[in-house]
Amino acid sequence: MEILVDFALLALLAVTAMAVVRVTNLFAAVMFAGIYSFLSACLFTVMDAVDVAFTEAAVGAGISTVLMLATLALVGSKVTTPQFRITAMSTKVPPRRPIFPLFVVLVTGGILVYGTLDMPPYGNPDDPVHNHVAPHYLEESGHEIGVPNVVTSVLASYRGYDTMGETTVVFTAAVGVMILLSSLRGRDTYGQEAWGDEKVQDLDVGFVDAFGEEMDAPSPKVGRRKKRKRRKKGGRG
Amino acid sequence: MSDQVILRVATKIIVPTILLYALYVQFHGDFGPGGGFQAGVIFAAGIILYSLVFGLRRTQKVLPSWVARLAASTGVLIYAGTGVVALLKGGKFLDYSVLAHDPEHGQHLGILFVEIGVMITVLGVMITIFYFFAARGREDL
Amino acid sequence: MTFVADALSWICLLGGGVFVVIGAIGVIRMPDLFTRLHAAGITDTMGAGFILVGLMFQGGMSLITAKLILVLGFLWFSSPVSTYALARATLASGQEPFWSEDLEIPDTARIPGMVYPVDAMGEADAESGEEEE
Amino acid sequence: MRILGLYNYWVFVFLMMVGFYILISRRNLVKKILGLNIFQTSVFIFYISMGKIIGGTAPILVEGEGEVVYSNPLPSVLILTAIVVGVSTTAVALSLVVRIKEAYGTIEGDEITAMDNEMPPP
Repeated sequence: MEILVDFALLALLAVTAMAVVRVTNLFAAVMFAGIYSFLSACLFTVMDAVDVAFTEAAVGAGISTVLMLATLALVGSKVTTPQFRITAMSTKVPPRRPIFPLFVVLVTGGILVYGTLDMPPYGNPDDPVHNHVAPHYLEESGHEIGVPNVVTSVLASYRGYDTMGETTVVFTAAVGVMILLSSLRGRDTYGQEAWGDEKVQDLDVGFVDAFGEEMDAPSPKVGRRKKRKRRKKGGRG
Repeated sequence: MSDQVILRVATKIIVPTILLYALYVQFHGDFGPGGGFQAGVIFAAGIILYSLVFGLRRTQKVLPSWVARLAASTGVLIYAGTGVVALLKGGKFLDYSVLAHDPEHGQHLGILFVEIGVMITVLGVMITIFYFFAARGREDL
Repeated sequence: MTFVADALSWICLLGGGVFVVIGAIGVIRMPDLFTRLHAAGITDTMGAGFILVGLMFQGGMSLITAKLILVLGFLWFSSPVSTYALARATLASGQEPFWSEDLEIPDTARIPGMVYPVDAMGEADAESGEEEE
Repeated sequence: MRILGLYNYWVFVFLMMVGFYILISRRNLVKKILGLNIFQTSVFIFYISMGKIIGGTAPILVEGEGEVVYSNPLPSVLILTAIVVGVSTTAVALSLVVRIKEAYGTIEGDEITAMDNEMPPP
């Protein structure tokens, strides 16, 4: 029975991943990514990793999706495909198909599949993974730590250094986001230093009228040139 | 979104439940699935739900941005501080056995503090990141 | 006693599965978002509800059953609210439900041999419009 | 079991390659981040499927039930922290995307390259 569930979940995962590739609207792609996270959480439950499933359901499907949607609110959710833009700009350029990426992916995937042929059998207790430190954790943690959940005792005690490093990484990521998103609210402080206050004002107007409206206009070329000019003007001053 | 009566009432009931559940996950982590990482994320999800319905300004009255930032750094401090306390008590860094008279009791204590540190860091980080994304491009906040 | 509990639990689990399948069919076959929500709501409330009740029979009088009751209460509270919020958001974004006179059932979605009242309504409307002209 | 194991690994390779394909063929930066996430999750699945023991149960110790086979807790621990770190780094990437959008007005990779090279786009 468990194997059937496994098969079904893996198939659904593959279908969802393909949907993320095919969908052109970013909003829909983000939603599919959320579904993908939930499905992988189900798969983790089937594979006895309940803690991981819990985390994946809370983080991957919850926080990650919310952050993606917050980003989409800022950057817009429409993808202009290269194909569309090229035909809009010039009719001479031949249609571009992603043959080369497909080739690279197929070759890499083929090599990886060849590699899996030497993998130890799935779920066998004699695999090398299960015979190194894991038996010690499972047998000794009961009276060494006294906490029933082995994952917690390994996470917090045996591998406390690891977890401390990860916590620091999470903290550093927050610092990175703060640095990236807090320094300017619509104003470029770098530009302020280099070009003085009034030029920065000019640049701001340039950004707005170059991209505020012409993002939707059929010919993006004009807008880009305009912006280029403004930038140069700012640079000279 | 202030006219959405049903959403507001439902959120007022759901958010405390979520926060309580986060604490349950935190302190039940020794006996079942759960722990600091999950608890922090669930707590942050509750706060994010509140701010999605009631707006960022009201949320930041409840939990100001500096509190979230302080939490993010305090958690790491608690974690590393547990290790330093173990060091001062004559053990190795992050060796909890020396924290109490009984090694097993010491391990319990150490895991409790470490998990609390992880939870506080994760919730602070997630809320901070959400605040910065949500406040971006809005001059009024 | 265990036999009765097992039988009840199986009935509930299968019933829940049936409701989930009905919800999935509805999501695929319905014409627009509002009717799809109507179908998807059944998955959250009836489908998941029956499955949880079936699991409660398996759990017996224990802590597991108490937790399942809590899960059920939370689900029954939150999923209608989320469905409502989704419908409101769709309305706010400018998408209106299909009214019955606008509804055109595509040929692929028709069950053979079934009479659809929508067709009669559409014809009546068209006729009355011609008369007025 | 051998077939199931290989099937498991093949699906993992497939998911990884789907993520890789999104990463190298799509120009949209948000789409690229989604591809990275899929790639990442496929690695998680790979780790967890290595830790599974058939007939085992979740590694939460049960008192006095005789011989119980537990699955390997070590991959769980590694992946548990990796997921949270993954979402943090995703947040950094997304904030970079927001800044790029504000500076260039677009999040399409080829348009950004064209602007940087001061060339008309292809």
